[in-house]
Amino acid sequence: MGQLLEVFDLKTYFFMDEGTAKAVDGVSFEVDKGETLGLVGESGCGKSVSALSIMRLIPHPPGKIVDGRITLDGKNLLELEEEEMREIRGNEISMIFQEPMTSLNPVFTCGNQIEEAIILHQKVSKKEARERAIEMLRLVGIPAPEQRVREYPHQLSGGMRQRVMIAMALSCNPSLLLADEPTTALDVTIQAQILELLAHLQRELHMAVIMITHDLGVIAEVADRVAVMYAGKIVEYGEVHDIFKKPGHPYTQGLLQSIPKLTEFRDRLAVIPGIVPNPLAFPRGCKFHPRCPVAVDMCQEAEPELRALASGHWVRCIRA
Amino acid sequence: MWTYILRRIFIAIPLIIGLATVTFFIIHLAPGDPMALYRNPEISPEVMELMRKNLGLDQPLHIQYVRWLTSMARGNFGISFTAHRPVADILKEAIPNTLQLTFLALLLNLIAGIVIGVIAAIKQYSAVDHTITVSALFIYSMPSFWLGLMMILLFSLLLGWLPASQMQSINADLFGFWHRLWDRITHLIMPVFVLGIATAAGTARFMRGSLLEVIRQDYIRTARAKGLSERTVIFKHGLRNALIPIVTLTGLSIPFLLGGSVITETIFAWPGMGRVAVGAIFARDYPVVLAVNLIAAVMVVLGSLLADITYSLLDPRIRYD
Amino acid sequence: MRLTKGRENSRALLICVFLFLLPLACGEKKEQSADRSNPDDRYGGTLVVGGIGDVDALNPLVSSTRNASDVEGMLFLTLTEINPDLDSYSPSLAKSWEFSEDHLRLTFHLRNDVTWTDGVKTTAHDVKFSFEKQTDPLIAWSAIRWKQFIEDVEVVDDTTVTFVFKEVYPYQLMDAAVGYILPKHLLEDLPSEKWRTCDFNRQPVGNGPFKLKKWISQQTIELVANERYYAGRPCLDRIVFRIIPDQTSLLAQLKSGDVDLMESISPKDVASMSEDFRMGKSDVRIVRYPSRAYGYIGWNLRNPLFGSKKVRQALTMAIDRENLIEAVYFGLARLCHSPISPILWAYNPDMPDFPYDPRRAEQMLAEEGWIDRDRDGWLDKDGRRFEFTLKTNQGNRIREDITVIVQDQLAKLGIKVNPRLIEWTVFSDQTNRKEFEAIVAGWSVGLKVDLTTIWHSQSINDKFNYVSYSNPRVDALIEVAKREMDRSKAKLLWDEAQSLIVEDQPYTFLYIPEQVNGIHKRFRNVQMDTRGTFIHPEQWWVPKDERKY
Amino acid sequence: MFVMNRKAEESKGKRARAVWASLFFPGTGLMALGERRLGLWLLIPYASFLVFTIYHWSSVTAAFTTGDLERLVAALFLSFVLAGFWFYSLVKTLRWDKDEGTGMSHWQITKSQFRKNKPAVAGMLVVLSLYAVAFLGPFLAPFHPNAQEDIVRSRYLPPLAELFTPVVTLKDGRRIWVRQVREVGEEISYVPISEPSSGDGGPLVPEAITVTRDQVQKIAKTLRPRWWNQKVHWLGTDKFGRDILSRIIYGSRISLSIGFVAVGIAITFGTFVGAIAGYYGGRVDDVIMRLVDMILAFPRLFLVLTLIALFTPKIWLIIAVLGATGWMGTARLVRGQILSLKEQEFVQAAHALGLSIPRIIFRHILPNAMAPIIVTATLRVGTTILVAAALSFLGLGVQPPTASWGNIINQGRDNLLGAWWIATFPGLAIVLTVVAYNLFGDGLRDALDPRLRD
Repeated sequence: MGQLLEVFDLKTYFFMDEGTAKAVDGVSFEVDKGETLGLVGESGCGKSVSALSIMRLIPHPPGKIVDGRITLDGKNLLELEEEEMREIRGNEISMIFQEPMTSLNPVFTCGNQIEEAIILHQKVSKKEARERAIEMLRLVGIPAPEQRVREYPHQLSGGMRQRVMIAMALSCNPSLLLADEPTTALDVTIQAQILELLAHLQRELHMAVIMITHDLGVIAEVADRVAVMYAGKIVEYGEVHDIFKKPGHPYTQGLLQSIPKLTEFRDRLAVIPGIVPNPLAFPRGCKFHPRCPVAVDMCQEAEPELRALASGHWVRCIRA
Repeated sequence: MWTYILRRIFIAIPLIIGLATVTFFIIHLAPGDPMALYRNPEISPEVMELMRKNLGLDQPLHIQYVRWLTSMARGNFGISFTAHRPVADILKEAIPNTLQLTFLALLLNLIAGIVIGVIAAIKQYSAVDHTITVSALFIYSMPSFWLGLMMILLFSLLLGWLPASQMQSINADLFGFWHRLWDRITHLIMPVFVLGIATAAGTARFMRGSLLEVIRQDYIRTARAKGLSERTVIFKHGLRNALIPIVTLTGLSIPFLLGGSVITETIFAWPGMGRVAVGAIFARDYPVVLAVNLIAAVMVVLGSLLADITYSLLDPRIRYD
Repeated sequence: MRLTKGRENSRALLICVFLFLLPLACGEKKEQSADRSNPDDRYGGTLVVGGIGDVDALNPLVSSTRNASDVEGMLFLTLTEINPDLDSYSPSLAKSWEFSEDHLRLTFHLRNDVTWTDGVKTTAHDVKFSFEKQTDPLIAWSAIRWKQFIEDVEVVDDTTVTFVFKEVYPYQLMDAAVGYILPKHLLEDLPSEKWRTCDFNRQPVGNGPFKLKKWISQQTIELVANERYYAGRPCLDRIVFRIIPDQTSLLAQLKSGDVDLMESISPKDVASMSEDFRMGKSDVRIVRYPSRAYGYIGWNLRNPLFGSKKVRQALTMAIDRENLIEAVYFGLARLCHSPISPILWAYNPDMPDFPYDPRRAEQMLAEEGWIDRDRDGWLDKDGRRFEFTLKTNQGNRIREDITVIVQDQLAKLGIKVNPRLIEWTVFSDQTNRKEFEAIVAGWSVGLKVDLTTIWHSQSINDKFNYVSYSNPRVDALIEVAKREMDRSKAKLLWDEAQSLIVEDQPYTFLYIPEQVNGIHKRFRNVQMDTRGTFIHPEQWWVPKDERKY
Repeated sequence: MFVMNRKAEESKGKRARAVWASLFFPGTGLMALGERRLGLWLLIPYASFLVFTIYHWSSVTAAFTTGDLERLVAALFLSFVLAGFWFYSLVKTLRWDKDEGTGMSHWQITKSQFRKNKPAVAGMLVVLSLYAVAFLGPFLAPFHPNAQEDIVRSRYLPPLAELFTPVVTLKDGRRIWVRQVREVGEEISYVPISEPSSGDGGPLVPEAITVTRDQVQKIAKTLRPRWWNQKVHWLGTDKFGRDILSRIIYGSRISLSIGFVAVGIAITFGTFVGAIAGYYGGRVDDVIMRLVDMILAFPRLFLVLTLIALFTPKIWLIIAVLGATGWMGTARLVRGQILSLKEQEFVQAAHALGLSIPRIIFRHILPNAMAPIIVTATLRVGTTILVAAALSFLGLGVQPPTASWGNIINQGRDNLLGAWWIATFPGLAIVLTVVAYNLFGDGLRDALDPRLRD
């Protein structure tokens, strides 16, 4: 499998009155064709910003991609004109969002919103677009798609809406799908359905997926590789089974311990103490050290570099 | 939909009757005799009494009220005390003129308000935005009568570009069609501007906020993620949603426009309802005052109904069944 | 491609040239026609009259606005017409008239060639009918009192009608002739109480030189020449009245030539307009003549403040009336001294005078007990402050201004004046009911010399003696004078009555304004004077080459 | 420990000095303590008011002895303001270190939020200055607002005009302005107009003065006013020769008081009605809200016009009518607030404790609904001033000769081209006031309740 996307040293900062927030500060990863990369971390760690950076949808001002390289099939997306980038959005790279409730425009029909992308990128007639939209809705498992295309988002349930979002995202056969917490806002049963659908469609359409989530359980199910983010940086990166088996970073360990497991009984779930640091005032040294159970003095001094724990398994921790 | 409209109208009826009642009693309880108009040392008290009887003013108030209400219900607004002709005729002449003015002002309000608001929102925090915001604040804070006078001073008296008052040139009926149309347009510019600009400033302010709010929404991000151009994103996905609250605002601005027409028509000598109202109020021409108040209330009710219907057309989430 | 463009250009150019030539051609034509002018060219043209307010009705018996009477004068005829001397009469609808031996019967001989615009002849029956309606209390004609001494009107034949009087007095002819004659055949079936709202009021049928063509409320009234007019059709084709409710823009329209005639130009603009006309910068000719009105401050004599003659005299002396006239009328008014206008024969030029002298006024007030005892800045007497409300009607800027000026002038003497502007109907109602302390008001005097309605003590309750003036000597003089047929004797009686009234100062007489009208210079044979703005408008004409419409 | 002690000692000494400074010059003490901004905010207005007082010292002291109510009020206002600044600054200095360390209360957050909003602060300052101007009118206005001099000569003077008014010194040393009465040969009779600096405070004994033309020129020349002399008509005169600036200053009282009081009434009444509707709900709520709908379905100006024109216009009537027609918005707002607050725990708790219903409404619910009420009130003042001015413009305001901004503009209509300044300047005053109120209100809204932002 060839490499589809390479993100190298991506830096996305937000410049605000109060200071500069380094939301993404030197993130590098790659995604192969057809592969699923899981991007994990607590909210505010920069995973969504990374995804939006790939789409080049960072709101400017205040946000700005200040450095780095995002290469898709050999093109550096950051060097493209806005117009060329638009050709890619929704076409080669698609994105689905966390909130199906608010991510669809309430004043247009579902069909209309799907067709819009099809007409834009595939240059087909309205009628063909409508047919394709119905087909897509059928593909994502919506019953009676001929009627649903004419309905407005508020007439659909949350799960249905997320399916519409997926249909919209996939309508132009993208080679890469960015799924930003696609299941967080849904019921557990529906979550599973959606994940299964995504996995199914991924195989069918042979596309790569970047699955962004704070839920390691989801990652375990769908991802091939995992990148764990903390405070704008990747702290651990590797094959999914490596990371689950031998988490190197104390943060990853913490995350893993906070997953409820059916096989174990514990009085309470382990939690990582403290809160995600304010991006305007990151701590010196290792950004995780204030919350780290194994931190030493060294951790306060300098930020550790990513280092290979095993082949293809990288960790940003001196203690690992 | 139709049932909804009917229901709304049905609800509005007691409201309007209530209003009419209130005005009726306010007017009749106010000091001052409507017969004062006719009082003249030459007229004997007996004749006065006869005239009073002719006008139905000799009856107790509640009888007068019932009579007035029933004749009103039959569309008979009575006869003006000062102009000696049916109030309905007076209103028939005045209402179209007022509608012309208010409709154009409403259009100005919407078009200017929306366009300027959108520009300000798109260029948020730019010099353009700041200029718009500051000028909107000033326009909003301006007394319309003063603005009107200043415009007359500048454009009519000093520069001589626009006519200072009236609906048409003095000899417009001698002009050809196009000349007359142009003449009417020049007469409309200042009154429409004065009447519409304050609400337009409000609309622009509101539009800016509304669009900025909408632009922050998730579905705008979705639209962008689809690869739509910024233009499509703002004008198709953003504007349509941002317009929804504007419709409500416009519905609410109708009473303001009607009230404003009183001032505007007075300043620009526009032969409309506002001027009829002021004249009638000052002259205590009770039938006219009552009728004008009633018509104004009906217009407001219809305006807000229209706004609600438009609202439902714009927002598929609202359906009146 | 180039060619077409070029052709388009040239066509555009052609149009331009054409348009440019058009006015030139017209101009040339005009000059030619001017050379060939002859008397027939008097016929044609339009006069545009600008007015402030709309007309309420075009029925002389019910209309109450001033504009209405202007228009009615063109639509209807009266029996006789008053001459410029304001004292003698010329024939109009009546060819001639004569009194009976006992002077109680006045017989008019009517023209037999006068028709209503619908073709029906105007006859003596119309005259009798008009009298009946003029005196119908239910119609309540505003000049009803003029007919009070007429017993009856008798139709002798179609062209002869006799007025029978209750008594003999000097103004019998004037009383008989006053009021327009209305068409009986159109109005006889109309019940009296419907007169104020009938269709005739908006579609009048008259017999005057002009007839109504179109009336759009609040906008325009258009009259056209009455081809059937007995003296031949008028020179002008049309007279258009335009309603422009704002004085400023009306004036602007007059200056720009959109309006040809404007009545009552505000005094502040007159000087510059006359100057402009003289310098040739303006086409508007200013016509000035004394009006029949006078302005006054009326002191309510029932109010203890104004009970004393001396106080009233002091008040008059405390007001700098000449300065006030200069201030509000810019010199376009003269000081008024008397209840009888100087334009009338009975005016007494030799009367007590109360010139501006604040020091004397203060002395006189002090003599009456008005002194600032409590040092609060205002005069007081018996614990009462010299304070009163000065009312006037809202909308009359001159009177409004006078209240403000008087307020300041009297304040300097320690008299507190509270000006109060009241809407006209309420104001007239309150004055009628004597609910005032002092008012700024005015009278438009009739051409008849008679002080009864305003000054006779009998007029206190039901007539225009608002201030409740009562002087038995004056009452007696009026009673005798108004019946005295001998002018020279009457003059002496009126002189004394005037002197007595002035001595009493129930009014502070203020001014007699000039009427100032502006008319475009292209109109010829224009007559305007104290009798009115439109004197024989059928004889006004415009040279053909100067016509605008 | 030792260090702490020394610090405390030092600060104590510093504070003592600061208190002394504050005693003499309010604000300076705080500046010495490091509170530069607060100190300046106190010192600058204090100093300006002080300078003003000293400049008008004789008039201010005279105001307490003569019977002129307007001047007395102005003088009292001046004293209160000076005392207020002095006292506040002293208290602030004394309590300086006590303020430290306390956490950010809601009020403090609001204050600091508001301070950051520069336009809002500017708006507030303008509003405060306008009220100061209104109060100090008698001292500030160069002329009495209703004083007419020689109308014929002084009317329609353009802005910055100086009227050449002969000033004559009487035997008793009083200087009076006079105006020419009549001219006979070389002799000119004069009548006094008013005393300089007293407006037209009372009656003068009008002694006609007869002098020769020559003398007058001389007298007039020696007493010719200098630029700071109040005889300049900064904004011109109206048709009676009354000073427009003075009329605007006096007119500000009408506009400002109508705006303030009418909104006060409307807000109080609206809050009361809204609270009742919201708290009781059910039938009561239905009836009240239907009434609100009814009044809202009315173009307000029509209603106000009808009411004021039919009854005679008096200032209290205007205030009452504007108040009575402006409460509906507040009622709705309060009702909404109360409906949402009613279900909250603290209200339920109060209920459970058996507190009386009015007590619950006024002590527990309303304070929590206060922020949006204050904001709408402030924003409403602007519109109310506009409506009041419009009424005045239509002739339904205070009666002449009392000045209000609306009626000055109305008078300017008479001679718009010839005397543009009459209508222009009061209009600018209205714009300034309403803009200031709107800025102030917007700032309050942003600071008090971010949710209300548009």
